[in-house]
Amino acid sequence: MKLLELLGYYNYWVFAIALVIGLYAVISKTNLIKKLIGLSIFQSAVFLMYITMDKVEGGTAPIIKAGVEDQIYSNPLPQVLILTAIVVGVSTLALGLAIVVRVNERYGTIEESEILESD
Amino acid sequence: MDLISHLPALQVIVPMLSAPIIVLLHPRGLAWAGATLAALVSFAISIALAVAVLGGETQTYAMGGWPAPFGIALSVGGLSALVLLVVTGAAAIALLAARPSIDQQIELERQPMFYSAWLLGLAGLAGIVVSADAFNIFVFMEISSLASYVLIAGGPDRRALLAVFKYLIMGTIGATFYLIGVGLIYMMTGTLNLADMESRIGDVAQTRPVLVAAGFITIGLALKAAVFPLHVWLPNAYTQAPHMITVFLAACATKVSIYVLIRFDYMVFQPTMAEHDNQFALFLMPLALLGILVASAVAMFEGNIKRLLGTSSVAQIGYIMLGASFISLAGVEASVMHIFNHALAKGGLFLAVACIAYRFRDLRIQELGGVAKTMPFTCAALVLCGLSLIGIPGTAGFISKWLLITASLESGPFGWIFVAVILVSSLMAVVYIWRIVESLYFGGSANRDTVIAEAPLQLLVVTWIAALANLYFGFFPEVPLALADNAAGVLMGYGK
Amino acid sequence: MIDLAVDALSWVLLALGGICVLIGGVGALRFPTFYTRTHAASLTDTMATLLVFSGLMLQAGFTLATLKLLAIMLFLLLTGPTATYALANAALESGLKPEAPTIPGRTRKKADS
Amino acid sequence: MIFVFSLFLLSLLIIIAIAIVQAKNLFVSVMLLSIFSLLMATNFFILDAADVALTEAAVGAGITTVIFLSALALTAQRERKVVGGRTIALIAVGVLASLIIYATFEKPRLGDPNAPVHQHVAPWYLEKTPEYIDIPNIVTAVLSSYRGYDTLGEVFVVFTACIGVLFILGAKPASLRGERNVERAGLRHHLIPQVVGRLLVPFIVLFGLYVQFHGEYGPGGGFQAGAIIATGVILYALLEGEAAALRAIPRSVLLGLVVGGALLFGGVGVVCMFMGGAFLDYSVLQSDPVWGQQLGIVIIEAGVGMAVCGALLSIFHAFAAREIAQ
Repeated sequence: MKLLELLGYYNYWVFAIALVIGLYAVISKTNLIKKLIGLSIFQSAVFLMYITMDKVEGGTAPIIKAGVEDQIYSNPLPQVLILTAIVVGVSTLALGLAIVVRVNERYGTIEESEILESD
Repeated sequence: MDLISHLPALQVIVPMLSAPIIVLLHPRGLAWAGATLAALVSFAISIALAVAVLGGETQTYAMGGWPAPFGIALSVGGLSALVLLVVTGAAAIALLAARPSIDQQIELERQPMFYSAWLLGLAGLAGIVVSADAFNIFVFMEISSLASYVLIAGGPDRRALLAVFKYLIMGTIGATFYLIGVGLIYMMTGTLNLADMESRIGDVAQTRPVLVAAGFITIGLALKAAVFPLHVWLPNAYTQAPHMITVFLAACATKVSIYVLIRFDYMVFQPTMAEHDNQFALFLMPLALLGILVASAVAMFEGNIKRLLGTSSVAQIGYIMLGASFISLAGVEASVMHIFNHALAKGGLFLAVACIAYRFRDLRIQELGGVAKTMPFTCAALVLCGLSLIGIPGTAGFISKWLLITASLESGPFGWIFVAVILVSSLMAVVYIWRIVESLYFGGSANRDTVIAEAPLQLLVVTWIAALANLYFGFFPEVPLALADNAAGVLMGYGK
Repeated sequence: MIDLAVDALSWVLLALGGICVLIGGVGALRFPTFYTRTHAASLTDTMATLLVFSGLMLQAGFTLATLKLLAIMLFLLLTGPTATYALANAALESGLKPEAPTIPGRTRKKADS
Repeated sequence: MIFVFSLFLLSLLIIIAIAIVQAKNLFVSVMLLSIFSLLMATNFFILDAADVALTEAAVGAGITTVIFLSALALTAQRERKVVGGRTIALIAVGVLASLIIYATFEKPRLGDPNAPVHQHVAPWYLEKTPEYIDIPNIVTAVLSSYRGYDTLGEVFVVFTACIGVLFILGAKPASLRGERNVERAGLRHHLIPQVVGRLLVPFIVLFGLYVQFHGEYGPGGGFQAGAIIATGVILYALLEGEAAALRAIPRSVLLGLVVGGALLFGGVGVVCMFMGGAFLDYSVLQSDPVWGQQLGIVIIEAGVGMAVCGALLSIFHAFAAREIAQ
């Protein structure tokens, strides 16, 4: 039982580890696209944290079934928030990639170190 | 419902819904006219809102008609009204003057999208300020951030792209940190509404998730607000942006993040967290002091005039943080006043720089020798705003510096240290403003073959409006003071 | 009685499908060349899909879910092999020749046929 | 059983995340990222979030990958070796990870019904939705009515990204258009994918429409539908060449969809204001408030679908046009 309870936190640990893996890529990689890939992992991890909150034991997706009484439904609110956040994430990514494409056109490279040298 | 009660919602949706229409306005100048009109209307709305809340009451609005913790609520109090004035005012002023400068820097066929992004930036910032819902703030933060990435990427130099990429990475990390913090608080309280959060956080205030959430939110917003030492993206972004965008963003973008930070730290965390004082005293205050000193010192040695002013912004953000970290009525009031006054001074300075940049492409200080001979009016406005930035009596900057010094002296036995820091950094401000002035007025004029004349009338008139506003609010600071006083009362009233 | 038989059949199908996936996975890891690996992996696309979905449909009975499962199965049966083909074709176009490798310790009997 | 499965999936998530960061070939990284998103979607589904799973699969695994690949086609495929700077990054993220894990031990356990999130606001939604809005999918109800203002904001985030990409990459099609060799026009010389793809495109669009209009009853809604329809059109563009896709849906139509969708959503809000309610208060649209809510939700979901579909396709075409110009 103790172990099971501890495993109840496993989602949060995965969130933490995926988050820092993404952040590590953003900080330490010099390739601009790799940075954006890291950013994408970083954001996805946060989605996991929110969605973990909405789960209820014995619950189901919050779509009300007609005629079924006493059904437990999971929490709809974090789902709504993450729907929004996913779209925000892809928008940021598209903009970032557009900038990277332009950087590549103007500098001829997408390695940060080489760009800094050429300025 | 009458029009007055709709004002908080209109504040956001007027610029937001104008943006898609602007994209379609292709004939020359129409996009600019439409955007300016929308910005002026929202400026008028914010004035009406400021008048409505001047007496100290708060205007709330239930989006979709749903009651507060279930739907999204908007609320406008003294603090929000003042920040709204700054945001919409900066947008309106900058857009009014923008056309000559933007025509020079952005190709005609890309202009409708550019102005549309500008309005979205305005809508995003206004949306953050009026919102009373933690997640809604995130959504509008992203609108304003994405819009400002687009605007800065309009800068003609290829270095603009790199600056904006860095800003995008930093901004997204900041926003995601904020999102994590909000998620943790939501996990412990079950609500997203700020007022509801405040009343429910008391029971769980000492739990680890809430403490970690406070850390995430503070770091995330500090990144967005360019608080020292998280400011590295700011000088580059401001230097490389199109000149009129620098006017707009320097005047209001970082201030809105500070506004959210203050709101969170004073209204959500303050009443319940015993460690709150320590959080400020141990972390934010030293950072504020370091920021003031280091950034002022760096600004003294910057070569590019825009970069110099951008670095000086980091120091000014330090002043705002310093005032907030006293956790006293006077301190918060000084802080709020400085948000307003710094926007006036820095906006005016960057407008003057935009005037100069219209005629001179190279903005390194030593290249600008003797500009004052050909552009006397522009340079006079620049000097006036510079004096306000330094804090000379009679200008707006003096009011907030004076309030800040008073608050420092009241803050306890070590108050004189803060006063010393403020005075030293003001001296440094004298030095870096003087470097510009010296070059403009007394520098040897280089050989220039092109015809150099005064900036276009449109730019010049608006620049002078901003410069005179610095004087006006130096002599008659009653309205912003009343709003700041009201704001400080509300913010501190929650704690005590 | 009928119910039991249907249930048993569906479990057999599911188990067989699972085995196909497993074989496909092992093959994709253990086979020597690109084309042989693709060949092994394509087992999951076709046979496994067919078996697993048939099993699931039997479990679901005559409901809307069965219809949906049928639609998904058809979709997978269309796209899976197409993707495998596209993959192999791309490899061929980029110059990877489908040659049988020489496995050490064995002699190939009809190398030229 | 499902618990063990979810442990397995979550561990796989971490392994793939590490593989993404380690891979030196950016193409490999992007494909792994797509798998990462798909796994994430599966996890969401196990956690009872069907709508989010659908969105993550369509947007995260589908659209994101397409955009990444089109950007990769314009830049470099391989990453250079990084020298130095790793230790500081490792220390920083290590501290962050321990901080978050430190916080977890006082969090409510996974699935704890007594957690504050299940006690305060959420039960109200579950309880009152049948009375006020009367649609089965609570997520759609919260998304488009209770928190409709957030969704409006989100549509404008997509709109901003769309005009941002068009602004940065230049809205005008490149001058080299028209004289491309036929070789590069999509997959014309690949018979099998083309035949199968042609067969699938109408069904993908049909499924998108189903997701759009079934969003009140099952998982789905404007965002998912917009993303799915966009995927269908992108598939068409890959098969027949970008020019054919643009002939079918020209740029001006796409821009019209984006602008129209955003304005439709906002317009509904403004109409509500004129009819005496608050902004986005759909109850006033009809004499019966419940009908009004349902009408409002259908209209704004349509607006969302239009805007998202148009924006994603505009972004795709902006990248693809660059590719041809080079």
